[in-house]
Amino acid sequence: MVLSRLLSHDLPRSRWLALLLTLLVLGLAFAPFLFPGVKALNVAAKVLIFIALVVSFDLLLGYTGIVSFAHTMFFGIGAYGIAISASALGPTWWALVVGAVGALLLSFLLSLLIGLFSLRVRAIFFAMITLAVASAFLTLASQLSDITGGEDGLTFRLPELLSPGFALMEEDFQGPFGAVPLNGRFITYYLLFVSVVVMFLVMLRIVNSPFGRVLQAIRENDFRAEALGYRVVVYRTLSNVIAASFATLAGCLLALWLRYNGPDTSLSFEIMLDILLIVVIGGMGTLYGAIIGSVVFLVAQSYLQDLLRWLGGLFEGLPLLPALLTPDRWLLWLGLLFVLSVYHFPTGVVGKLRERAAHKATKEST
Amino acid sequence: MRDFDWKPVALVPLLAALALPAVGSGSTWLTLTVAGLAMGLIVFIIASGLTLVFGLMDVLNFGHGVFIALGAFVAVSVFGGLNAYAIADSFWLNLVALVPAMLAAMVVAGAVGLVFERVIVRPVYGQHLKQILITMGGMIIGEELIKVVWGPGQLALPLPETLRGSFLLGDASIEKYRLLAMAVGLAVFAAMVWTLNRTKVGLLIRAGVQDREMVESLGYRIRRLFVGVFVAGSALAGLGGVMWGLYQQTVLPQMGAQVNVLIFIVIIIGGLGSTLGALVGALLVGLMANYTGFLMPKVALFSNIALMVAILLWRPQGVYPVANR
Amino acid sequence: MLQTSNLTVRFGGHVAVNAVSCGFAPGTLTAIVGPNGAGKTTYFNLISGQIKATAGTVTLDGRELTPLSAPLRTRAGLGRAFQLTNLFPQLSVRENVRMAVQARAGAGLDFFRIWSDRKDLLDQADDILRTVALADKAEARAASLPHGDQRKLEVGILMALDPKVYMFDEPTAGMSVDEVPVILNLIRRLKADKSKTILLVEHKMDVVRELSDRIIVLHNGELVADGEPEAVIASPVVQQAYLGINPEEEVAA
Amino acid sequence: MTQPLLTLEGVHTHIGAYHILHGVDLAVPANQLTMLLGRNGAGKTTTLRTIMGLWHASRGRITLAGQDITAKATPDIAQSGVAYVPESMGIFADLSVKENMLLAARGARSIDGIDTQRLEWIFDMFPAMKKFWLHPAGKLSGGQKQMLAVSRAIVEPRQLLLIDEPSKGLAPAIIQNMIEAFRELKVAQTTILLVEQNFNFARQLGDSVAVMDDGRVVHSGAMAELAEDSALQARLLGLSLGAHQ
Amino acid sequence: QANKGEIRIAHIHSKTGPLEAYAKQTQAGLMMGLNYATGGTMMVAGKKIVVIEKDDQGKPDVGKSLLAAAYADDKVDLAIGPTASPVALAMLPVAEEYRKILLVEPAVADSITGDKWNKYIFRTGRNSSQDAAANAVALDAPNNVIGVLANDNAFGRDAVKASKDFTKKAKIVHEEYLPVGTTDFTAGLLRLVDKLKDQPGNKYISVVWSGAPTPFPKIAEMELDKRYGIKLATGGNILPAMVAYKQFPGMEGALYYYFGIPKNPVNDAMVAEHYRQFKQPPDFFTAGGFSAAMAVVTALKKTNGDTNSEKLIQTMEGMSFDTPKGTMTFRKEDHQAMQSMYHFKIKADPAFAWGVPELVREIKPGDMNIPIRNKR
Ligand SMILES: Nc1ncnc2c1ncn2[C@@H]1O[C@H](COP(=O)(O)OP(=O)(O)OP(=O)(O)O)[C@@H](O)[C@H]1O
Ligand SMILES: Nc1ncnc2c1ncn2[C@@H]1O[C@H](COP(=O)(O)OP(=O)(O)OP(=O)(O)O)[C@@H](O)[C@H]1O
Ligand SMILES: [Mg+2]
Ligand SMILES: [Mg+2]
Repeated sequence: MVLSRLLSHDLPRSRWLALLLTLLVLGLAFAPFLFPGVKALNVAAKVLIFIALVVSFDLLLGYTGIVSFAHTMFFGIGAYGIAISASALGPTWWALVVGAVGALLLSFLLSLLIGLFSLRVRAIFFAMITLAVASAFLTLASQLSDITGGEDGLTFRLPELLSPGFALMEEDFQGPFGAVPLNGRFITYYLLFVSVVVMFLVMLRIVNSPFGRVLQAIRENDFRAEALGYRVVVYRTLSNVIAASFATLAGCLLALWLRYNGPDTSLSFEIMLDILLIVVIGGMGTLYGAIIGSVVFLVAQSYLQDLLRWLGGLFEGLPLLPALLTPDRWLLWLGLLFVLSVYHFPTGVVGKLRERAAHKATKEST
Repeated sequence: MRDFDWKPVALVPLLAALALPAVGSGSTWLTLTVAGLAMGLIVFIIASGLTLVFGLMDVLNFGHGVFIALGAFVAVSVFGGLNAYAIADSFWLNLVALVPAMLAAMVVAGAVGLVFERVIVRPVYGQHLKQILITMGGMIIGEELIKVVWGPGQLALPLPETLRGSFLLGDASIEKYRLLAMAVGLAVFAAMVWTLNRTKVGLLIRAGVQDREMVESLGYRIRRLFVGVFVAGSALAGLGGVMWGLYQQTVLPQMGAQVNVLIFIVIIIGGLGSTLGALVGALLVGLMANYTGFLMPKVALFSNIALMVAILLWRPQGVYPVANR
Repeated sequence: MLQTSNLTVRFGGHVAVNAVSCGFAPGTLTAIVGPNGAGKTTYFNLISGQIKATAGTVTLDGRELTPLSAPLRTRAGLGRAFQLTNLFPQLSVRENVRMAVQARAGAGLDFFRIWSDRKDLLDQADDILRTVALADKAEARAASLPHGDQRKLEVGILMALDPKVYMFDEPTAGMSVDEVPVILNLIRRLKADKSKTILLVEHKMDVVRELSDRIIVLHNGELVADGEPEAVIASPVVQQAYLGINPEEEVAA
Repeated sequence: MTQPLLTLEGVHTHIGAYHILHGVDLAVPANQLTMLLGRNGAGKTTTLRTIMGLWHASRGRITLAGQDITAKATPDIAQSGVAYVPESMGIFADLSVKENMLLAARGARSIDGIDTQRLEWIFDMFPAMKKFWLHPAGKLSGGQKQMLAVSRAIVEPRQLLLIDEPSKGLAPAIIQNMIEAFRELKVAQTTILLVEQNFNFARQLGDSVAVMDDGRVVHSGAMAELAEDSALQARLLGLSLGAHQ
Repeated sequence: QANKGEIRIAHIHSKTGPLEAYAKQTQAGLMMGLNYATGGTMMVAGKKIVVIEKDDQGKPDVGKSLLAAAYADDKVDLAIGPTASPVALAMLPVAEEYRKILLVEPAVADSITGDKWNKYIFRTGRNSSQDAAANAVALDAPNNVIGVLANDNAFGRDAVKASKDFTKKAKIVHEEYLPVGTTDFTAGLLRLVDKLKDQPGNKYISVVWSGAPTPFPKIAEMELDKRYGIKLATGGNILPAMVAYKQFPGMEGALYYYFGIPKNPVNDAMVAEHYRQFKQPPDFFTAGGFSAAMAVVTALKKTNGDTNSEKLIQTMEGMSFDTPKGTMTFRKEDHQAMQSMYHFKIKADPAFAWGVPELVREIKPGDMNIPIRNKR
């Protein structure tokens, strides 16, 4: 019951899905112990950050039916907020708070403006306007090099507790899978984990509130929603603002983890595409999809080159295949992943599992 | 045409006229204007295919750029084979290299477009989001395959001998290649206007996007038509790639991705699907880039976007709205 | 009392509704008839705010509604069912109605509660579904309903809004003969309430005759007749331009 | 009775997981007007869509003029002389009335290619078409859209018309015009299969009638016969139709 | 030490992304260099050299994570790379955190050995100042008037700043900055021409440009030399980019490496080996990778295979080593390798697709007074 309330009664509705989600969440919760090593922890942390980011985007796309390409802009604002203030004010907690609050304010204003001005135009035009605004913002960020470090970006330090040099214990913890250094990175990881869990639950509540239901109705038929007395512009703008704030927070987390930020890291169109793909893999309009999609995609992206290196070794000597299977052509396979996931997961992993469950249920009832 | 809407077309000379006092020198203005118009027409060529695919067929093809790059690389290969003609000091001999390069680029891009439509686009007609993703995937794959075939680096695509250099008009210089580009651009424009306005093709595409079932119920094989249009759009992109590659004189596997936002802006300004609109949009973009580049280089970076926003504030559906989407 | 004064809208050169001044009292059902393209739906659109008027005003109980947008007018008490069915196609039938109930309850901006915890809203929605005889299809997607059921759902959504003014635009078009009485009974019940203002656009003269207290006739955007049902139906303008009793006359200008 | 132009034998149709038609048997005699009646949800629209090839029969056989068209694609069916007016009208909202008509006139390369006499005939019946000739069709009134949908189906001669509830939303005067037009079409050797709720309309026009319920044809015969027999009406349609008009 | 019997080196570079072609050259050069330096054994002091390649995709955050993973998970003893300056800048603190050496090659930004430097950073590649100084030396004559065209980013502005420091006799009359990705250079060039055309003396447009498209074709199309006597001057580049130079015979400038210029046994060996392996001459970045390999092996030989960072740093500070560009020396103060640059003049040779740079004179490290910008 408590769990159900925590999840806003929006349960996985499929036994396999529930099992999968439990496994993934436990995996992330104990990642530092289960998968020791710098690279593995990096992947886990990125998964967490992307869960937060994708969840915020799904509010727009899956629930409100708005295609926005400006989402990375807010992500970037969050990351730059921390980066700029930590560079300017030094490695203090205050700097982090100032950075996060400043970034949230800027995102709030921008998303409000974008929402009020352009959510009136047709969906395609909105998508294109946001695409243009995002690319303008990217240009701006690389031009204002005095503040943002330009294309070089900003490298900065964090408060002692979060920096790699800080040791919780002198000795590494000897886990069953290897040594786990209990340092500042370890603490940062759990800071991310807790933040993302909270953000996820809050978002789950928002989409299952009466407000969230209105968004879904607007997605279906905005004209009708107006006629019922819902002011579509207000709802869309609010959704835009909420999504932007969550993306900004996700950006702050990214900056905390990387202790670096630059235009390519948080603002590039590539990240926008990654988000879109994760939403599609996981399933649009269901927040659980964000968890599954992020894990699948980021693990694939991070280990694709290793996989290809291995595969390329297997097929050595054959014509053409090695040219395609070199790690250097990993993007080719990533592109293929785009195509295949659209082909095979029209409703995403979550949708697919739920269909199965629903199918089984109807079969049993007859 | 009784009630033809002249205002958007008039914007082009208006912009040029406004720029004259700002630029000051007449010869500089002339150089900039011709350069801007020519660049506009080249942009129009690369965007023209997208007018069909995105504007009329309503396929948000983020992979359009790959056909541009493909066309350019094919041209590099053809030029390599016909190098003797390309470096000959005779316009006609140069054409012997240039025309096959253009044709080959169009044929290859069109053929790849055929595959692209079948494999990538067909399952997602009418679903914008999936179109974005899957065509983006197609774009990545295409770009990587270009790298496999032609290598990851830049290749040179030098202009044929007689197209180098400029004509001088007093102190103004008008590059020869830009004149050729203008001619090709206008030819593409005329061909498109004729096909879309004098035949039912344009109508059918627009109707098919709104209600496929109804068009089929009226007895038209919409699928075949869509394939045809997509192939035509890709072939035009291939031609655009040749023109763009010659204009830059280098080709890069990423060149398609680099122009993506630019051509989207042109199509949006044009009103999603209007050929004339795309032409006006492209010319405005070309002129704007040159004038602001001269007057305020810092602003030039944002000139396209500012232009688009301004146009959309004036006409929220673009200058010549085709569809009420 | 709903009042339109001098209400006019022009689309380019075409005047779709031309200076219509008319009042509608609570407790009465006014039928609006007129040939196709006369401006009936447009008149509704002007009242409910879907279209901005070129000139003229709309007032409800003395309150000026003209500057308000469509959603605000709905909240002020104007309810509207559409001529061409207009639903949330992928949502369930129940959710379609629940959205309307929730709108009336003003709960749309509640971010923190779980929607299914609002049992009151759910119960009201189920009540309405029973009234329009759709209770057994509550879980179906609206899009999968046959045409006639979609019309019923359209009416159900309007009922759920419980407005002061009900505007029905051909509620029974495409509805099968045995279902029509369900809707007619519903409208009768609303009439019996005596506090509701009801406007009805309908081409079926038997329905009009049976339900209305008053008929107004629109023709080429103008109000050309207004009065007791029998008298209006008997008037030459209705006989000729609308019912086509004298087929020599052209219908439209 | 003349030879049937169109026959359905034991047609089953599924939409997704739902089984909608459960063996429809229907014969549409040539050069006659056949009414298809039935309650909401009986499967009338589904039947028309299945004939048109917009949904495919999972079982059974559909023939048109002796040819099996069960598995044919929609454009091929249309090209063999079938016109369809869908329930939702299928108007191309962004195109003008003129452009809508031009598309429907398959034989015409431009508007001049349309038979002027026929166009005048349509304008006479539906004056609004002429008046709004150059307007975007999406801006038409509900009834005007309905007129456009019917006009498109008859802009060129076709051997079979499938029409789904043409009378809804039309003013009585226009309905009368349409009844006249359908009579003239019958004379001109056109077969019509019409789905209707308006029984008055049906009675005036129908030569034969089929009544559907729950995905099957439960009655078929001559229209006159059904019109007389109010007990049969009550049994088939749930209500004695005399009660309305 | 964990890696008994092995010396593990990570090479982090932009194997994919826009810089792929450059990165591949570096990698090829590095492997050839290691082979050459160890006499084909890939062993130093009885330890096997293992190179672990990693792809930063041109992204700073990726590079940063990869370097950490290389030091921590792969237990490498030192790392070489990356291709792009932003990536390098993001990596610098990681070297300090893990107390391991990062040998930067070929990222050029001055700040790598300037204000962002730490003691674990060495660089074999030339820096922007060296580029600028060399070019300035090539152009710096009393009667010369120069207009500069540069990328509008840190790279371009740094380079112009540096070249102004080194220009003593010539006059710089205008600086024009254009964004990377500029497609039409007409406007910018017209501004330059306006400023230059009425100046007395020898007029030059000096171009500092990285990335494609480049302004060279437009400069050729506008026939500036013929019309106003304005000449082009620019540095070296990779061979495909030097195709455009063919249209400017007689153009002068300074470059970092061209396979036909340096005359020394190491270069001869590299060129021969490259032709053998790839059937074409080595390019700009190949020389860098080769140099980095020479530096590493030289240092390891001196420490007798000891990879202790402190020991390596001590050894490498002030160390001289042979490269295809002659002898280089790591300056003690900022660990920048001091090296020769080459003043060239372009010749259009029909045998080559590109404009061939011919040596005018070698600019020795002593001829350029490269400032020390780091604080230690
Ligand atoms: N947005 C619009 N733009 C231009 N013309 C319009 C618009 N909306 C309606 N019209 C025109 O106004 C006239 C009135 O339309 P309206 O829909 O009000 O008719 P109606 O009386 O409801 O007819 P019907 O009985 O057919 O539904 C029509 O001729 C229609 O073409
Ligand atoms: N897309 C769909 N998905 C699922 N079920 C559908 C779909 N379309 C129709 N149905 C179902 O098929 C059945 C028959 O529908 P159909 O539209 O053919 O009825 P009809 O006889 O035309 O009714 P009406 O007179 O209301 O138009 C209905 O029960 C309907 O719910
Ligand atoms: Mg109406
Ligand atoms: Mg039906």
